[in-house]
Amino acid sequence: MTDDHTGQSGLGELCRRAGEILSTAPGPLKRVRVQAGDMSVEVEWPEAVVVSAPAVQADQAVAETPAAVGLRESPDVIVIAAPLVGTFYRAVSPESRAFVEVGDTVEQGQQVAIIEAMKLMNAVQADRPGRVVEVLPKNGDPVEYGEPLFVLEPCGLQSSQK
Amino acid sequence: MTDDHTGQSGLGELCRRAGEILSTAPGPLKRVRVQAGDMSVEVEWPEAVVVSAPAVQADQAVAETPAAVGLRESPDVIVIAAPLVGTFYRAVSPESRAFVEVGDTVEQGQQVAIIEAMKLMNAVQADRPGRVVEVLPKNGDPVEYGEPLFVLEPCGLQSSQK
Amino acid sequence: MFSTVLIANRGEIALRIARTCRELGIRTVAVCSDSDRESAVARFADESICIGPAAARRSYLNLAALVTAALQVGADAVHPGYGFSSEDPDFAEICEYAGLVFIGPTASLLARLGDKAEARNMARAVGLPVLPGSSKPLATLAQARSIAAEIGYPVILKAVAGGGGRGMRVVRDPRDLVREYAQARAGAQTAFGDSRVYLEKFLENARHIEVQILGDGHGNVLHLGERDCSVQRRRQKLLEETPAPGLPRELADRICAAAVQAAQAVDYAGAGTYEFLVDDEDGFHAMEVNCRIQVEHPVTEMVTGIDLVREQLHVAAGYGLSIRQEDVVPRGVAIECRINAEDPRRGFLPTPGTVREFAPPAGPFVRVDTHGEPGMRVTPDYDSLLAKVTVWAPDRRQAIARADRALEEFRVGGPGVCTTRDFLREVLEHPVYRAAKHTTALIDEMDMY
Amino acid sequence: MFSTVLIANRGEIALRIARTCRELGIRTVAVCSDSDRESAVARFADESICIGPAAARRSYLNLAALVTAALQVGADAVHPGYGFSSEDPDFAEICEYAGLVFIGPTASLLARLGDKAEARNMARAVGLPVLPGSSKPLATLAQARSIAAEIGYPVILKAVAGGGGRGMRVVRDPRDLVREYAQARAGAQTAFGDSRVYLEKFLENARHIEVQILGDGHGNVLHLGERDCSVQRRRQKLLEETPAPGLPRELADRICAAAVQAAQAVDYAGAGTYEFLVDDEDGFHAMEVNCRIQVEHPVTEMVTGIDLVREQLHVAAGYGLSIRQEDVVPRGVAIECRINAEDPRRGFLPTPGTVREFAPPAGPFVRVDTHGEPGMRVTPDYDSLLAKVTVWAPDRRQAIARADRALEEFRVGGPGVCTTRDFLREVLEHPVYRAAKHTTALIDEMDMY
Repeated sequence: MTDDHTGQSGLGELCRRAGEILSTAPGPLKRVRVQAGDMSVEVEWPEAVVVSAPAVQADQAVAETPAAVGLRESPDVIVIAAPLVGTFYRAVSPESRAFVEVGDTVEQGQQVAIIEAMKLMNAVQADRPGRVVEVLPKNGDPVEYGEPLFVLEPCGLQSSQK
Repeated sequence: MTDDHTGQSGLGELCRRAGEILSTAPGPLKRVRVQAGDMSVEVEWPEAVVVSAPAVQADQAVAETPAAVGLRESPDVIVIAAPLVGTFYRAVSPESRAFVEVGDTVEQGQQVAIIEAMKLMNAVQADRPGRVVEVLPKNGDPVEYGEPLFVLEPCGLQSSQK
Repeated sequence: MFSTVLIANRGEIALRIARTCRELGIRTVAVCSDSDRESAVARFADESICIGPAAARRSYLNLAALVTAALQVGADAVHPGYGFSSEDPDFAEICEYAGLVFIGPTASLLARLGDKAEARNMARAVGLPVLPGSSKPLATLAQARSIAAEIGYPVILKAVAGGGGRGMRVVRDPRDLVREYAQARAGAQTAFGDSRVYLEKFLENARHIEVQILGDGHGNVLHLGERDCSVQRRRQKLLEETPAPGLPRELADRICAAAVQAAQAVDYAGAGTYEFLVDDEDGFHAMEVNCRIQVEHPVTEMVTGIDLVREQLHVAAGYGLSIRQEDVVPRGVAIECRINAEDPRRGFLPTPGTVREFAPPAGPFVRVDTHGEPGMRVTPDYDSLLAKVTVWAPDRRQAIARADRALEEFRVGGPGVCTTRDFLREVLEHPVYRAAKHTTALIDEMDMY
Repeated sequence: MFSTVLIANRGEIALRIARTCRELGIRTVAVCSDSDRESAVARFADESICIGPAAARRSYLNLAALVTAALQVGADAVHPGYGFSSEDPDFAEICEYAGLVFIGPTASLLARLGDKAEARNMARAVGLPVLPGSSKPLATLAQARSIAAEIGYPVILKAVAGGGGRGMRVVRDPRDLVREYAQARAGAQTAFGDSRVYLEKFLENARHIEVQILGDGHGNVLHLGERDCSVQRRRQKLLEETPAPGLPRELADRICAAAVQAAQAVDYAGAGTYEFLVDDEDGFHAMEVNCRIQVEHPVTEMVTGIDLVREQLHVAAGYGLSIRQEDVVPRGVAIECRINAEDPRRGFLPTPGTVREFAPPAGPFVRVDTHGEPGMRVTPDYDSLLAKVTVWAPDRRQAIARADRALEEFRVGGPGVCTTRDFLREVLEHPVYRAAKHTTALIDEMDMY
């Protein structure tokens, strides 16, 4: 456990350093690699930047789930993004308990927050099950469409740890 | 802990060095790699499209040989290009013999043509020896600066063929 | 003046509005759909907020999202641009309800002028000539048949809720009326959520002349001259110019005066356009009113030197107009060419794709309004306008030569992307256009050979 | 009109000339050096011909190559643009000898007005006020010393063959005269191949006012108003505007009339600029004449609507001017900002490099003249001008706001490349500039804090 922790923080250091390079380096990069001892971080960009013509998007289902912006999903990370622009609330009312807290496990379809727009309360639901790792906006924060709200880790990962 | 600390600050040093290089190096870079012991930082750019700033060209020798345009030189191919804009002549006068014909071997410095501009006759010379393979413009054709006039093959090749 | 304006639109007009706001020291907030996050206006504006997915219905047409965004960023006014919800009375009303200034006419005026049958009646009430037709939405097919018989074929069926040239059907033969009436109603329902249609006499060879007006909402209305928008395909404008060429000045002045009279009668506030059809025999006929900034407003700006968006902001902020009628002194000729991602050879079908090369023209007396840049994607989500190239010159002959030069200079294209550039150069070359004898039938006639 | 014009220049002015030629139906041939083969004008022109290596001396300044190229492509006229050989009497003469029309004044007039000491005398001869100074090139140091003592320090030493602000040295203290005189002669020899210098009184706080004139070569001369070019660094213009702000209209009119009078006296043909210094105490003083199109001509074009290159072509082709003085009706205010690849923090040192990002502004009342594009290389071979951003507005306050908006919008830069963009925004913000109280000392004073 201690070893593991140390390893993580060493890796965090590597990532932070790599991040520093990314944010200061001029122009588009191809690859960044940071190594320390047996640890290394390497970031590489795809060859082609140009994206091909899009599929017709004119009439998607209303329940379409927005892609989160600025946070990448991965096998280990589920992101719940804002399905509309509005004010983010974690509970039904100031006195109520939050729908979810960090550490909670949520089911698919379970309500995790409210976004209020034009006095209308819109439920935000989890579209996949998972364990809540982080809640990004604060209660009452304005959020825009696609803004990441919750970071979850898949239930599979969690149960394997148990 | 001490090891770990040393490692981290050594890494910080590495990254700082890399950052310094990034921010001070002139022109676009292809790759930066900083290594210390078992640690290294490496940053690489895609195959650069952008060319670095040119050397000052303001005052080159008047006898500068222009690069031929649209025809690549190679180990097997020598190109003599027009050193100025004007009219291309293969001989001193319509009655005279051409300076060179296909198949002739020319010495370095040997006159191969005339370019007339504003009634002035300018000699075109071979800047390297070779055997004439092709004469590109016709006698009396207008030529622009850098236009390929003669294709030669190096003498070495020719002698090896003998 | 306003401190923050939310621009409830996208594309070139959003950028154009943001530019004037910046010049007036107003903070600008752009809205964007998920697919427009990297757009020119999102980069230009002081702030940008994503209001929904690519589909316009869920972003740029989503009134709740627009107003929520405006409140969230602390805007005190909303500029709706053109198209989308710019003439939607509900939008104006919701803004007012939320304490936001809607930069345009009031909700009630939008409602009245947005009903095209009602607008006809309003025009007639102030003495403007209108084409013979139904004075109310058609109740039955029998009524349509009887009115059409009375005024004589050809007739044109129009959606009451339509506008901007959309939702119209010409009927030349009485036997086609049943079919066209049914299709017009169905089309109107699909396009505008309102199946009501009306009909009027159709003019085969008319010119589309419109008048730019500005009103302060207190009875003061002035006009900025007329525009000829007769070069149309499928009743959509493609090239516009001012002053209207080949139109007797006396007739043009009467049309301008008529527009001012009609706008005064409704205490018009802001920028608006009164559209007319002009035919040689019967003079001019009022058609409809566009209660917003118009796509083709740059031609008027170039000959008058007046920034129309600036006047819109002045009026909406309660400052009144910054100019009087005598300050409007048109000079020279301006022509606007719309570069759309469309294929003229396939009935002007939009051609989505990636615009790999995008180098608009520049230089003397050329203005380009565009949100385009190399690598931009043209998606079927939005309209196909890539750029407006507007030129000015002292006279029409020079303006045509300049427009042609500018279009030739415009390098634009990419895999799958066709544009109207070359077709517009054919229009500029066309002897009927050059002689200023063209009507709204010009492009159909060009298609024929 | 000419059938083919060879444009004996490069950069934005070559493109600008080609645009007007195209609009007039004239075939254009661009010349290029080896390093300019892919330039904007080479792509725009109907034909392009390479005349030499990158070094200007062997390409754009190579008269034999230019004339040979013109003959080779069948040109009937040569437009010299500005800079390079545009005012070289030899160029005009060789063109004439070769049967080519040189678009500019005659060789003999270029020779007379190009000699700055002689030009002073000509101005004085027609009654124009000139600053006290030497009436001939200085023969000896003793003569310089005696004239300087007579007119009083500070004085300015100028190269007889100079112009455009180059080759000048201010002497404030008599003890510096020896050194400055020697350096001025040496500098003039290096820069212009002519070591002769003259001197005149130096005004510390003067405004640089110039008058755009057009002459038909038959005694008809008209003016297109004045320009204020006082915003200068190292006597090189950086920002120009028209009309001159804060200058009494009566004084401006007198200066314009003086320029017309002087140009009439020499039967001026084509476009020219008479430069003056204006100081509060002594009124105005004639300085020099630029016998060519000027970098800052767009401001005049934007307020008058007159295409100056078109008039140059008309006059050179023997058609006379297409306008009369009463057709020149200036409207509003225009400001030009020069975006140079220079570092204002290092004395405006040129910064060669690659311009990776290049997205010029656009929209209402903004004109951009540029040959720039992303990836363009700025080399030490040529001048550092990347783009001219010219804006128009009904009044000066709006013009300043618009210029600032346009500059802010201009995305330009790349590794190693600095530009004057941000510095120009500081000028536009500067209270002295805003109050129109600035003189040619403005930038030096800005540098001080």
